Amino acid sequence: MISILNKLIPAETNLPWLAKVTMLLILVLLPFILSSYGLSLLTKVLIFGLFAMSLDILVGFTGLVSFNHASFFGVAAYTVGILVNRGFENFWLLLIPGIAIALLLAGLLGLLILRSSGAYFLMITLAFGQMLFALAWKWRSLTGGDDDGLPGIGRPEIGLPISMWNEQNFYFLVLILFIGSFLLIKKVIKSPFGKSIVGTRENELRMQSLGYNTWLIKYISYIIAAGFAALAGILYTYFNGFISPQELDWSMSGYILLMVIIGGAGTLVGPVVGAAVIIILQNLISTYTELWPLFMGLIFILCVLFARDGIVGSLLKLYQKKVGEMK
Amino acid sequence: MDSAQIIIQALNGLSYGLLLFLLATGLSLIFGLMGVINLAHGSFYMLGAYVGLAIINLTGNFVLALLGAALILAFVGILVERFFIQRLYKRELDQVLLTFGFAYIFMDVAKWIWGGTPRSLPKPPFLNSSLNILGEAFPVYRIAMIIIGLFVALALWLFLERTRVGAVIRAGVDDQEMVKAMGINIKIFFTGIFALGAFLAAFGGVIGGPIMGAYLGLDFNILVLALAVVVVGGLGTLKGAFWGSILIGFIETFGKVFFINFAIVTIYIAMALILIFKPAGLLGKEESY
Amino acid sequence: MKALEIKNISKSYGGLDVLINVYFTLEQGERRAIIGPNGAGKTSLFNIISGIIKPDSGEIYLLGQNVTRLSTYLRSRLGLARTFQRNTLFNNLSILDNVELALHSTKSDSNIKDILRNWGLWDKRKVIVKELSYGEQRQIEILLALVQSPKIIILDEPTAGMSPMETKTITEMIKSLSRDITVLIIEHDMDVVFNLADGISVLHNGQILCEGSPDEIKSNPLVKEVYLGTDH
Amino acid sequence: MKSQLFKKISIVLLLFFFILTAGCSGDKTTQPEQNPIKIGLLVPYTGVFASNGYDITRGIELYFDEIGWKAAGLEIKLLKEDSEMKGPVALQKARRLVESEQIDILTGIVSSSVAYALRDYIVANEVPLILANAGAAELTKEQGSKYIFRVSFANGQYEYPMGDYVFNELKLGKITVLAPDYAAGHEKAQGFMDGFKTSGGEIIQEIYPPLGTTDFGPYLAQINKDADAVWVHFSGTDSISFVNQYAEYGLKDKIPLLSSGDLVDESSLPHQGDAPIGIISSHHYSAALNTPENQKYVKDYRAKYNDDPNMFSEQGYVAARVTVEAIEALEGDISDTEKLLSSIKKVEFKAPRGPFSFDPKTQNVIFDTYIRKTEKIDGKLRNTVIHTIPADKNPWYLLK
Repeated sequence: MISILNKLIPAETNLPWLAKVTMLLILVLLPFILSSYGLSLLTKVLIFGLFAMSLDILVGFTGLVSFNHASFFGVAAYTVGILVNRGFENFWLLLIPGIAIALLLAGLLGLLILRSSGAYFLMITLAFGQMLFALAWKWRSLTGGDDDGLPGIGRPEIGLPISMWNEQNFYFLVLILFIGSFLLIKKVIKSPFGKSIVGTRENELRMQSLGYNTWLIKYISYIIAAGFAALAGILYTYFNGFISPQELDWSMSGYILLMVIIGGAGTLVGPVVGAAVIIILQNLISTYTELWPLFMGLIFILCVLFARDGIVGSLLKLYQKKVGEMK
Repeated sequence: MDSAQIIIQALNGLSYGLLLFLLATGLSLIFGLMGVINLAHGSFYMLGAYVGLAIINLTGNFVLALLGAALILAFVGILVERFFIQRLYKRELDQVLLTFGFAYIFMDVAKWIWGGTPRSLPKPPFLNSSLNILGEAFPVYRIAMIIIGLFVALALWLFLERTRVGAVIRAGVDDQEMVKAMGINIKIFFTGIFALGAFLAAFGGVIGGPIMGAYLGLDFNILVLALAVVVVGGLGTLKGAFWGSILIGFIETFGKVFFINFAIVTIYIAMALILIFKPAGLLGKEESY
Repeated sequence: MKALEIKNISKSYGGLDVLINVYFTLEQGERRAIIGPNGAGKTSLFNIISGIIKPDSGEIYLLGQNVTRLSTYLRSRLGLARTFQRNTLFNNLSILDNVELALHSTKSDSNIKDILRNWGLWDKRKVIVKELSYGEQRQIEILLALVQSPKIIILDEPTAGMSPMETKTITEMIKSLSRDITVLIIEHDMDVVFNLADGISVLHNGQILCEGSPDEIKSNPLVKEVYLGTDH
Repeated sequence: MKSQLFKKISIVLLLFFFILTAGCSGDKTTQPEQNPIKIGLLVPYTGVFASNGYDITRGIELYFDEIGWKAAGLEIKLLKEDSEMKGPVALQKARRLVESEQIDILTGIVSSSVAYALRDYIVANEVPLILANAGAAELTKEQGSKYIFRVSFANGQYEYPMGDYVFNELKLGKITVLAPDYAAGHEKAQGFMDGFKTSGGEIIQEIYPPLGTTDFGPYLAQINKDADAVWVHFSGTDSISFVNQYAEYGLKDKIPLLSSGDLVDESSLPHQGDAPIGIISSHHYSAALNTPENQKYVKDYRAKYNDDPNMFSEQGYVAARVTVEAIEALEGDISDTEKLLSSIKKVEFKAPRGPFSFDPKTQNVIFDTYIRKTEKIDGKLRNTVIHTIPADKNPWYLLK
């Protein structure tokens, strides 16, 4: 079975506050240094970072390797896209139906898929993901189908006299939501519930013997993850100005999964770093060579061989070792 | 639909299913024994088709291409297993990720060597005709595919049921410790299984070449089908792979006949339904504990 | 009210009958051992009692309540705790995390501190479980079951793979449990069995061969034949 | 001791983000004295449609070779990016080309969905886009824009006039249609069917297999035996599988096969064996065209790439020539985008495919349609032109 059992969840992952402040400062200052293209890449990194973080709740913490995470991303994106095109404007109000429909979908799918585990879970999620993809592809009247998609979605109206057409302003909106989500997810992970999802990942049988309803724990975790994926999907729609069925395809789910694993499953910062590395590499390498998949493949292999816990996981281990030595 | 059409479509489903079987057995055995979902399995299939095509262009001999491609890819499989996967012994997730990296690399290597143009493998001339079945034409080549598929299935069955190595493999699916207990070098054993999987996949790539062709993206398209087969049938058994293949072959074929507008999802709908009612596949063991 | 009633439980896999009409009851506070050769169906029986697998037929009553259709976690909430034959701990978590999960609590209350102190694990509380020795892990396996304050505890070979010293410690520990707790134990080590159990049931080929006090079992020729004679 | 470690971590973090920043900001190299003309090319170089991307690139580079990579004395710089056939990816790459490289003109675009994805961005940033393949008719209609030109075709543009030819010249009255189940497949099939029905023909069956189908067996067995002919549109991988299997299932000898030119395009022909012989198709190009422009083009192409040109490479070639002609008409002064747009709109020349011009209203290409028959001549398959429908005789242009 696919297991993340060899992944460590470091007991103490608190970085020194200096590092945290530095990181925050960098994120705030970067838009003033970057070119507009660089800024757009960074915005994308944050959106995908949020997306990958939400998947990490499942993959890294709950131990469910889900292959339809793009469904929630895409369904929320379509919901908001369709409403925007019908004249609804207020961003904050649009978040409600966007996220609600993803939660609803997750609640429904969760009932059907959580009996399977391991490779079977992976495949049944893939199956449902592809069904939703086909729905978006074929339901032309609602989604615009495979060709047109839904174009012409403007930038969000946040009810303040700040134009989101300005890339820097939009970046800060994304940043605020990103940090808010990050803190929220962190809170969930550190809560008793967070402990119980990690316990379920580690040993489901034992959890049941200890009186935990592990099905419910997984179910709730699946729904929470879907909610944050939905937020990322909504932001991505505004960022691109359009949606196409590709946003729901399994290749999107796989792409996010790679970010999580490369960055480090089971650490919250990991998926964000994974998103940054993959997006930036993909854009950099492909500028110089058409053989970029070759290099991506090599990087994966090197990562797996030499940084087995993902980039952040490996760094954390190194850090803990150092701290341990100094004690 | 008249009876002739039903027979033709059944033959279509059977030939397609048995092609999937060639691919799925290896995937299933590798998973059952090593715990690895080999995401590069489709790449072995695709590279098999490309290498086979190259050999045909060189020698004009289809049979030579079939064996040559299968052997070459088996060798590649040995290299991948021996030098990479083995280094990550017992780290299944990392192994899966590794195979994903290889899938990327193989795809680009194929593009590098053979370019991006889609190709088709020529059929061997002696199979390049049609048979008349109740007034409907049916390609002889597909009959040959059915025969070869059944033959391979039989050979594998005999191998697994009637030989000592086969017994070890069957035991290994249930309990890896058993293999060790029988005094078998587990590393060589794993390499052998991986190579066998690659061999069968490449073999399938050449057999399927005249129909599925060879193109970039074939690897992932076929991988998804093979995964569906393996999961529907139940992981780790020859029986599961065989019946899963036939079932998916028929679902695909009759989906194209009866639910023509939903052909892109029939296989997924079927897979979801099966897994909702049988969470470990049709022939999988329900209780793993 | 009986602590546990196993009524005519049967289970088969494919054509293989693992348990056939197994029937026995446990009084409250009783300490019962189940012995039998490998493959007798002992662990399957435990899995059925704790709800991990479902029996083909028969019923199970826990403290008077029919739990045959209840899932594992609900049986646990009724006061059933168990250990596993192979260690099934939260391997990548610390000892503290393990115990906190077992207590359904994350507050480091004095309760946890006392427990860990008593068990001599306080200083090691932050150690990741998989880095402990096998014996220590085995100890925690039992600890996790005990901290739930169960009414019934079922122990699957608690001393398997332990040194004589460790075996002794564990045996003493089980022995010192409050007499309110009903104990059902699978054990191969006859010394442990005779030391702990009030009564013994012998399981052979999926059936209860005989039941009785330790002395009765010791002298039962049938038992000697199928079990003691071959195994010792 | 500990604080030193924190410092180190902060430094590492800073370094990481510095690298990130450097990576993101792209090349802001100092401008040379004379600005080169920067042309962005966005096509798929990976995935199923990679070969189309490569063919378009070849056509473009062949033309730039011909003119020595200079337009109006200015150096031409071609910046290639892989669109991966995905809208969001293409948009990201377009952002790099436009914002970081500051390209003057964007070309390429194989898929219509990518074109739609780029549309708003292109318009907002006022970048002229010359489509070298994407065929969705709307792109040069309501969804169009003064920034979007198309040198390739609109779906239906060469399919529509074939309807009349099939009914009135070939005298075939009942037809079964097959096309892949995606927007372009439907649009092309609709184009043919509208033309055919307007002329009086009857469509007796429509079958839409999923895009990327390789096993057509189940569909072929369903084809209505009463059909006088089967019209299909498939391209790339699908076209190779389809043609071979059509023959395999014994249909080739029973029901004549008609198609859009894509099915037997020169990119597919070498891989289809003898199966396509006798297929009649309509297209805006054939490598077998007997015009001096085409003969020169084919000869040059073969000399450079040792391969036959096909529809994609010709479209690339034409796109490149359009940009150069437009720039030369302005004598290299392309600072005013409005002027550049109107200059592009006026470009007219004799392309390998025949006379080339833009429809001033829609900015879509105007071309002659060729009815071709696939034949084997000197051991090689080619699409011999058997009939030409000049643009002014093509009723498609009059449709709304």
